[in-house]
Amino acid sequence: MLETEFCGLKLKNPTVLASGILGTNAALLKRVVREGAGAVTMKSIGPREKLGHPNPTVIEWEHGLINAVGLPSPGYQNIESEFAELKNCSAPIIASIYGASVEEFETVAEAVAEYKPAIIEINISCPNTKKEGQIFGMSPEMATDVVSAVVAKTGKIPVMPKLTPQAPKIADIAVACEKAGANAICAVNTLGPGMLIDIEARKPILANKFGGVSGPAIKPIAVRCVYQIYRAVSIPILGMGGINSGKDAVEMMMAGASAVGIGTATHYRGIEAFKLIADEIKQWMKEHEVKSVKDLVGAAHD
Amino acid sequence: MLETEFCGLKLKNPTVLASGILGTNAALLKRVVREGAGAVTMKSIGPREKLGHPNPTVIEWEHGLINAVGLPSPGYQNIESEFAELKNCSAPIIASIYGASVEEFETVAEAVAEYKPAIIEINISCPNTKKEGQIFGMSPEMATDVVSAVVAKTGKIPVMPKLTPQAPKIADIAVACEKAGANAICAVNTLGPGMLIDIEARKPILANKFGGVSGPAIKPIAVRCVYQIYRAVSIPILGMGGINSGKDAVEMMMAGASAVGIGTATHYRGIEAFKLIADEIKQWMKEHEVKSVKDLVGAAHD
Amino acid sequence: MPELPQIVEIRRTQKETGQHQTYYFEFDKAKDAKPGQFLMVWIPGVDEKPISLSSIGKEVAITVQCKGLWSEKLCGIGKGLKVGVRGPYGNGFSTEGVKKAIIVAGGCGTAPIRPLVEKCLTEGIDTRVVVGAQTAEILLFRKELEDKLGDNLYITTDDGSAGKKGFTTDALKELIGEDKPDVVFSCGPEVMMKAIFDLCEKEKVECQLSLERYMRCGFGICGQCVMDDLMVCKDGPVFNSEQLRNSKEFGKVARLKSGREVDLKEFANWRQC
Amino acid sequence: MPELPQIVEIRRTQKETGQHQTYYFEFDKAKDAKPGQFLMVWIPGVDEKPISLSSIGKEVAITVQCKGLWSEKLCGIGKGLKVGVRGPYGNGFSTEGVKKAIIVAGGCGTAPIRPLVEKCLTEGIDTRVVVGAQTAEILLFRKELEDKLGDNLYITTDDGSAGKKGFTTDALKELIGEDKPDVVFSCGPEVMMKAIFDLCEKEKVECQLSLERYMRCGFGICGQCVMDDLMVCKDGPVFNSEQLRNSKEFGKVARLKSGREVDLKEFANWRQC
Ligand SMILES: Cc1cc2nc3c(=O)[nH]c(=O)nc-3n(C[C@H](O)[C@H](O)[C@H](O)COP(=O)(O)OP(=O)(O)OC[C@H]3O[C@@H](n4cnc5c(N)ncnc54)[C@H](O)[C@@H]3O)c2cc1C
Ligand SMILES: Cc1cc2nc3c(=O)[nH]c(=O)nc-3n(C[C@H](O)[C@H](O)[C@H](O)COP(=O)(O)OP(=O)(O)OC[C@H]3O[C@@H](n4cnc5c(N)ncnc54)[C@H](O)[C@@H]3O)c2cc1C
Ligand SMILES: Cc1cc2nc3c(=O)[nH]c(=O)nc-3n(C[C@H](O)[C@H](O)[C@H](O)COP(=O)(O)O)c2cc1C
Ligand SMILES: Cc1cc2nc3c(=O)[nH]c(=O)nc-3n(C[C@H](O)[C@H](O)[C@H](O)COP(=O)(O)O)c2cc1C
Ligand code: FES
Ligand code: FES
Repeated sequence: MLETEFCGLKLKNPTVLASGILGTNAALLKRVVREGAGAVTMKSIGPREKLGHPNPTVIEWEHGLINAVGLPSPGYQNIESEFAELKNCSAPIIASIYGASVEEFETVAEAVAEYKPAIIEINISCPNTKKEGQIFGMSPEMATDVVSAVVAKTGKIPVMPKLTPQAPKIADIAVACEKAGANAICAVNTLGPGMLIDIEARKPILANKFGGVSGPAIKPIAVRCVYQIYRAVSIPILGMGGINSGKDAVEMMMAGASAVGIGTATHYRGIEAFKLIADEIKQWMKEHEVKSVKDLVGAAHD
Repeated sequence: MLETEFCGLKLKNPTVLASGILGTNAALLKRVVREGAGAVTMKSIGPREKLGHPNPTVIEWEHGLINAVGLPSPGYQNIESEFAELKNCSAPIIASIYGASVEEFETVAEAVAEYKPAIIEINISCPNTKKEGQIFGMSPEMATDVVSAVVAKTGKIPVMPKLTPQAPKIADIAVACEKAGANAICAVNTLGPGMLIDIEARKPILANKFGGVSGPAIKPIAVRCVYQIYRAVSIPILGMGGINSGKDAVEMMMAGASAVGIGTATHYRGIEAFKLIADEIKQWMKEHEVKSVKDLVGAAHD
Repeated sequence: MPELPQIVEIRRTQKETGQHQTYYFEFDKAKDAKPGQFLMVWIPGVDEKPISLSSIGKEVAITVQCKGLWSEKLCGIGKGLKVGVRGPYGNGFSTEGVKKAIIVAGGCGTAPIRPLVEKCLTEGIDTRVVVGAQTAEILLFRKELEDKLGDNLYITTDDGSAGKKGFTTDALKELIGEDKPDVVFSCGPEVMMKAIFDLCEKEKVECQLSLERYMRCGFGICGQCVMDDLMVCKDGPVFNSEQLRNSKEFGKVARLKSGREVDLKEFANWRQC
Repeated sequence: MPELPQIVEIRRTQKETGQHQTYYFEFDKAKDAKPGQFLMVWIPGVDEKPISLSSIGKEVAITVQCKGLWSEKLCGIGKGLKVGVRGPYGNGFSTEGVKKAIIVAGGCGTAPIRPLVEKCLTEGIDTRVVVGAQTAEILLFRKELEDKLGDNLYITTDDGSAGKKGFTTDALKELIGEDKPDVVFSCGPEVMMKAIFDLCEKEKVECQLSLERYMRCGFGICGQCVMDDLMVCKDGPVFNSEQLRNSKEFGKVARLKSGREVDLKEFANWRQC
C-alpha cells in the first residue's frame, strides 16, 4: 500500500530523510532506515573540508527551527568509508552535494558518482552560506549551468536539484532544471534566511546571524512551491518543508510530491518520525479507501 | 516614554495598524486609534473599483493566517468621504495605494495626495494578485520606476514603499527606493504566496489557491528583512510581520524598525492588541531602564 | 484554535419550503453555540458563505434558500455533500435577564430564530413569536413553531395566504401594545430590521437585531463586514438598541465586495436575499 | 517547549582551582535535571558550548575550565555576566535499581559527578568515589567531597601531589577487587573512559560512562555529535556497557567540526580538555 517508486527507485514508503538531518555518518543513516525511512539523504558533501559556522547554529523557536550550520563537510575526499559502509543499506541512498562554482559542483559530482548513490541531490538552495548554495537556485540560467554540468559527470545516476522557496519564480527554475537534464526535483530547502534576535542579549542568536527556517512554519510555502512545480514539469518531486504528520505528507503529495522529505519532524517526533508518519499515511489511506500512494500524487490539481 | 517620531510624524507609541486589517472605513480606523494605535494604515486603494477574490479568502492555520483577499477596493474615485471623516482623527493616517502599472500608481498617488494623508504607502508587494503588487517589489529597477513616479506626484507627503520578503535581495530594493526618493520603508508584506490544501476536499482552501502568509510563522523572515534594510538605508523603517507581543515589537525595533506594524495580532489578541502591545513595550522598557523607544531602534546591530 | 475549515458530511436534509432546505451534520465545535451565531460554510470549488445555525446540539443544522451559485450546489447535492465549516462566529442573541420576549422573524431570518425560540422556551421566558414571509409557501418551520408555541405564534404574510395579511411589524406593534416585553429579538431583511428598531424606539422597548453584511474572514480581521466602527462578524451579527441608535449606517448603507459604500437598496439588490 | 536560549545572569561564582570556576544562576527548566545532563551555554557574541550541570536545584551551576575563547570570557567577567542557556539535554546517569556504586571522576569530568554523588547519597546508595586529576592544584570539589564522603573518597593524582599517585583506573581496580559494585559511573577524558570500560568488562561490572563529542543543536537533529548510530547529545552523553560494547567508535574515533572522522588522539588535541 505504501510502496512506491521515485525516479525509478523502489521505496517501501514515501518518507525520505532530508539532507543535513542526522545524515553525518553511515551508521546513523542506517538507523534511520531501521526507523522506517523509505530512503535517506546524506548530509551535503562539499568540494573540500569545511567547518561550518560557529555556534549557536541550530535553534528551535515557537514555530520551527532556524539553522545556520553552514554546510560543514569532511569534503568529498574524506567520505569513501561512509559510502563503503552504506553498500549493504536496505534503502536507497541519496547523496547531496554542494559547491561555490559550477566547477566545484562538477568536481564533487564526479567524485561522488564513483560511489554510485541511488540519486545525486544538487543543493543549490542553502540560505545560510555566502558563496555556496542559494545563489545558484535563484535564476534559471545559473540553475541550468549547474545542472547541465553535473549531469555531464554523473552518467546514469539520476540527478535531483534541490530548490529554494526564496526563488522569485520557482516553477521557472524547475523547468530550467528539467531541460538541463534533471531527473527529479527536490523542493524545498529551508526558507529565508530568517533571523531571531534575543532582546535581552540585543543580538541575533545565530552566530551567523542569518539562518534557514524549517518546520511547521514553512509548510504553506513548501506546499505552494511543490504545487507550482508539479504543474510545470513532468519529472517527479521530492516534497519537503514542515511535514510533521501523515496528514501533512498527504497534503504534500496532493500538491504534487511523489515522495516526502522529513527533517525537522525528527526533532518534534523523535527519530521514529518515519515510522509514525508512514503509519499515519497508511491509516489515512485506509480510511479513505486509497489503494496506492501514487493515487495521492497531484490529487489537489484540477 | 513610548512617544516617538516616524518620518517626521509624532506617534504616541510605535504601534501602527497594518494595511488591509480592519482599515476599510474611517469609523473603524478611528476605533483602532481609540484602542491605542500610534498611527493607522488604510486598506490599499486601487486605480478602480475591484471586488477582490471569491471566498474563502482568509484562513487561520496553526501558525498564522493565509489570505487572498485580492486587494478589493472601492477605487480612489470612491474614497473621498472616508478621508473627509478622517480629518479629525487624533493619530496620523497612512494611505496605502496599489496599481498594475507605473501609470496606475501615478494616477492613484496623485488622487490620494489631494486628501493629504500623513504618509503614502506604496504597496509593491501583494503576493495574491496577478498584475498588481509583488512584481514591482521584486527588482530594484521596477521599484525605482514606481517610487520615482509616485514621488513626482505627491509633493511634500512622505512616500513609503512596502516591500515583499520574497524579493531576492530586499536590501537592494530598499536602496533603490531610497535613491528614488522614498522617505521611509515599510517591511514586510505577507510572505509567499503560500498554499493550504484541504486533504479531505483534495483542494486548495483559498479560492485563489495562493495567498500571503502573515502572523507568527513569518516573524524570523520579517526580522531578517528589517535587519538587512536597516544596514542599507538611512530612512526609517516601519517593521511588521508576526508581531504579537511587546517583546516581538522590541525585537523588530532592535532589528532596525522605528515603528512597528500590527496586523494578524488583532486576531490573536483582539482589537485591543495595540494597547496591549504598547503596554508590554513600556513594561519591558521600564524593566530594562530604557528611556526612549528610539534607543531600541537598531540595537541588535554591532 | 486554528480556524481551518473542518470537512463535515451532510447527514440528512429536510425540505422546508419550495425554496428552503435544512442540512444536518455533526460539528462538535458548534454544539454549544448561541442562537444567532453563524458558520462559514465552504463548498470546495464553489464559494464560502456565512450561514446561521438553525439547529444547535450534537447535530447542528443550517437552513438555506436556494437562490445562487453556492446555495444551488447545496440544494442540488444535499445529503452526502461534504462541506468545510468553521466557526461558530459572532456574538449571538443574549437572553440574560430576559423574562418576557417577543421574537420577530422575516424570511431567511427565521433560520437563527428557530434555536432562539427553543432557548427561550427552555429558559422559561414568556415568549411570543411573529413569523412573516411574502407568502404561505415560503414560511419557514411553520408546523414546528405551531407545535411549540401554540397561541403564542403569530403569522403574517404579505399576501394574506397564511396568518394575518401584512408585515411582521404590524403584528409586533399590536403585541407590544398588549404587553410590553423586556426585549424584542429579530432577524430578517435590513429594511424590516430598521422598521422594527424604529417601532421599538418609539415604544421604548430594547431590541436585539441580527444584521447581515458581506463577509470574508468571519472572525474580525479583514474589515469587510464593517458597519460604522463595528464588525458585523465579530461585534455582531446581533446588535442592541444602543449600538443601533449610535449607528450612522444601519438601515442606510452597506458595503459591496469592493468595500464601496452603497445605499441599502443597492446592497439588497445585489444581495437579493 | 521551544528551545530558545533563556538569558540568565550569573549570580555568584566560586573559584574551584587555578583553572576551574563554578558559576551559579537560576534556570527553572533545569531545577529537576538528572546528574549527567547538560546545558547549551551561549555567551552572546562569543560561542555556545555544551556544559554539564555541576549543581542542580533552585539554583543550578556549571563548572568550567578556563582554557579557550569561550571559557575565558566566562572566567573574565564571571558574576553579572548574562548567558543564554537552553536544556537540560541528554539522558543523564540512571541510578534505578542501584544499591552499590563506584563513581570515578577525571578532571573536568568531576563537574557532573558532583550532583551524582549527591543523588546517590540521598538515595542511600552505598557509594565509593574516586576523583583524579593531573595534580593536586586542579582537583575539583575536594573539600566538599571529603566532607560528604569521608573514607569513601579516594583521590589519585598523576604526580602524587594529592591522594595516591597514579590513575583513577588503578584505584578503581582495587575498589572493585574489595567489593563488586552494581555499577560504575564515570566521566572524564575518553582515554580514561575506555580504560574504565575495559576494566569493567574484565571484572564483569556494568558501567555508565559520560562521553563528549562536538555538538551543535544539542537536541538530536543535526547529527554532529554522532558516535556509531547514536547521538551523544540525545542518546547520551551517558552510555551503558551494552551500548559501548557494540560501539566501533568509542575510544577510537570522533568527528571534527567538519564531520571528518579522526582518531581520538587528534580529536583530543583539537579539543584539548
Ligand atoms: C450572519 C449571516 C447569516 C446568514 N444566514 C443565512 C441563513 O441562515 N440562510 C441563508 O439562506 N442565508 C444566510 N445568509 C446569507 C448567505 O450568506 C448567502 O449570502 C446566501 O445564502 C446567498 O448565497 P448564494 O450562493 O445562494 O448566492 P450567490 O449566487 O453567491 O449570491 C447572490 C448575490 O448575493 C451576493 N452575496 C452573496 N453572499 C453575500 C453576503 N453574505 N452578503 C452580501 N451579498 C452576498 C453575491 O455576490 C450575489 O450578487 C447569512 C448571511 C450572514 C452575513
Ligand atoms: C556533554 C558535555 C559536557 C561538558 N561539560 C563540561 C563541563 O562541565 N565543564 C567544562 O569545562 N567543559 C565541559 N565540556 C566541554 C565544553 O563544551 C567546551 O568544549 C570547553 O569548555 C572548551 O571551551 P573553550 O571556549 O574554553 O575552548 P575553545 O577555545 O572554544 O575550544 C578549544 C578547542 O576545542 C574545540 N572545541 C570546543 N568545544 C568543543 C567540544 N564541545 N567538543 C570538541 N571540541 C571542542 C575548539 O574548536 C578548539 O579547538 C562538555 C562537553 C560536552 C559535550
Ligand atoms: C539542521 C539542519 C541542517 C540542514 N542541512 C542541510 C544540508 O546540509 N543540505 C541540504 O540540502 N539541506 C539541509 N537542510 C534542509 C533540509 O534538508 C530540509 O530541506 C528543510 O529542513 C525543510 O524540511 P523540514 O521542514 O522537514 O525540516 C537542513 C535543515 C536543518 C534543519
Ligand atoms: C487579511 C489581510 C489583508 C491584507 N491586506 C493588505 C493590503 O490591502 N495592503 C497591504 O499593503 N498589505 C495587506 N496585508 C499585509 C499586512 O499589512 C501585513 O504586511 C502582513 O500581514 C504582515 O504583518 P502581520 O504578521 O502583523 O499580519 C494584509 C494582511 C492580511 C492578513
Ligand atoms: S468578515 Fe472580516 S472582519 Fe468581518
Ligand atoms: S549535537 Fe546535533 S545531533 Fe547531537
